[in-house]
Amino acid sequence: MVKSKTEYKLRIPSQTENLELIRAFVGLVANKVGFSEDDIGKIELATDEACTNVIKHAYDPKDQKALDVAIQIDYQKFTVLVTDHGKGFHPDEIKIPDMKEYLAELRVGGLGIYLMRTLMDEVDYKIRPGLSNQVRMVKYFIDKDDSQLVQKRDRK
Amino acid sequence: MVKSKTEYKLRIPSQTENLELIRAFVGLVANKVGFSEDDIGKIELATDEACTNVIKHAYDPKDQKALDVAIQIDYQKFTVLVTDHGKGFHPDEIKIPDMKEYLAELRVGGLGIYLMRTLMDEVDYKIRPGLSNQVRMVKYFIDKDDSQLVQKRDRK
Amino acid sequence: MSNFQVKRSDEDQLSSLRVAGFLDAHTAPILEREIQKLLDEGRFQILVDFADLGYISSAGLGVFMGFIEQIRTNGGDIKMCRMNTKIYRVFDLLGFPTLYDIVDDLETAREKFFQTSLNKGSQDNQK
Amino acid sequence: MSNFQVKRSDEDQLSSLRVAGFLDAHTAPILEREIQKLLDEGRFQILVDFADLGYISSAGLGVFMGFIEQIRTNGGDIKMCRMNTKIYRVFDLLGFPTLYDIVDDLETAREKFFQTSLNKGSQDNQK
Ligand SMILES: Nc1ncnc2c1ncn2[C@@H]1O[C@H](COP(=O)(O)OP(=O)(O)O)[C@@H](O)[C@H]1O
Ligand SMILES: Nc1ncnc2c1ncn2[C@@H]1O[C@H](COP(=O)(O)OP(=O)(O)O)[C@@H](O)[C@H]1O
Repeated sequence: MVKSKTEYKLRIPSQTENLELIRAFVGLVANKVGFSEDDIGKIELATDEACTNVIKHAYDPKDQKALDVAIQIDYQKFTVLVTDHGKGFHPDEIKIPDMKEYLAELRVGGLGIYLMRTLMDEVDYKIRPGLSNQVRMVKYFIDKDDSQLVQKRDRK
Repeated sequence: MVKSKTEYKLRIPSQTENLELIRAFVGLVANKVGFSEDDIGKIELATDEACTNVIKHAYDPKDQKALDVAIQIDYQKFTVLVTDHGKGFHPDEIKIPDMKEYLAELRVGGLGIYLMRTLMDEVDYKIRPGLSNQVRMVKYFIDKDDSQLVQKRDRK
Repeated sequence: MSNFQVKRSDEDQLSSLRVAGFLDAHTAPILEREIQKLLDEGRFQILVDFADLGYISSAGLGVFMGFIEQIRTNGGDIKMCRMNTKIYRVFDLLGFPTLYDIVDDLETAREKFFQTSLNKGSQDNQK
Repeated sequence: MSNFQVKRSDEDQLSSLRVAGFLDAHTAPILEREIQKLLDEGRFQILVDFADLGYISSAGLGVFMGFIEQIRTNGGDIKMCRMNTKIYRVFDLLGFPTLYDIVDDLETAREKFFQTSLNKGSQDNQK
């Protein structure tokens, strides 16, 4: 059903008012390739979280630039790439919260990257500050929950 | 409500199965800037017709390439640019049908460009065969039906 | 996965096609095949019910234009009903209402067929 | 033009917020303002009705986390009801059901408030 390698790209202003459009974009493409409602919801949410981070953290608020969302589809996986051209950050220094502690301490914020990692099969960052900062999120067409991929998903 | 100059870009494979996504894209952005349901429907249909032409006519069917849809918004107008990198054509040689004759002769096809010109305030082509072929369609935020713009809309 | 469906129902000589979803260049071939099948079976009285159609482009209009000549040559017709205003506006913009009977409800559309087929011995005038 | 709404209704000490549409980083401030207003009025018993909510992201969850401490310190609570499965899944994924009462229907949610406020002299137990 899916062509050998297909790409969909969206470039829009980095503004929260465009999150709805971003979700519609990834949702329609995910639906087209045959994901379940459940998986479509996960892909939409993970992409929203990645884009919300760009909108909130990547640029100086008075200097809003473009936000890029690309989808790459091959025979085995659906890849979402969210790219900004902002200041970048150190993904390794971001502490992924322990949810028990988080809730016990009534903390606020800091759930985005945790959600992305929980919702998608693979999540990694390629940071080149000032040039481009990219998060890559992958969902496989066949659920590999009980294969070797689990280790990737569970890394801290 | 609308920022000074804003751009939205979509790049997708040139396939009819993506028309729905294209309509959702322009429809959501048109809704965001405050067009009426009626105008949103017109912009969606005109964009669909322009993209359908790219998909049907621009490329060799066994060599499907990318289709670009861009939206530019300034304080007075909403511009849709549909660009292909295919063989191009001579827009001046395309006869816009006289609908009375068309219907009397039970003709088929050839309604796309006619519809685009009827639905939008301005439609023009910039053809550079092999490089890029672009149709530019404009809808003004204030209906200028009884101003000097009518002459543009009515040209053959 | 396609957001377009046609549901066919036959009632004596009349075939009704209830279309639903989006009718564009991607889905027009589905409707085309359905109408071609009717013609292959010698059924030329075709009522298209637009009640559940949300969108139509010129590719959809083209399907009707592509068959109407053959259908009328065979003493049949395509009649249309229950378009929402958005769909009707597209037909209207192109002057299609001068070429096709487009009516509000199913009952009126059926009656129009029975009127036209009266002289061919309609036994279906009970209702 | 925003696809999110909150409808508030007060009933004795209890304030219900019925949220509708999409709750994301764009619309979360709308809900935030509405809850802040309740706290400014000294109303700390808050029932959130998710029946018409179609989507929530972490920005939406953050609104509840941002107020819960202040609300509980003041003897109040946020209780939630009528989430569709998609919304509930997000709360569940993060373990929120250990922190918030999330129940199926409005009646159960109201009863939970009356139970907790019994010792503060609830005169609202007629029904
Ligand atoms: N695209 C980005 N550009 C700059 N910083 C980012 C980006 N994405 C994430 N971050 C950093 O990672 C942190 C954690 O992100 P997240 O888990 O989504 O929580 P939150 O956004 O609520 O802080 C952010 O606070 C921010 O410092
Ligand atoms: N992007 C394009 N690339 C090449 N040819 C095009 C393009 N757009 C339009 N054309 C030409 O213009 C003609 C008229 O287009 P249109 O009015 O939409 O009717 P139709 O597509 O049904 O023929 C097409 O038949 C085609 O030859």
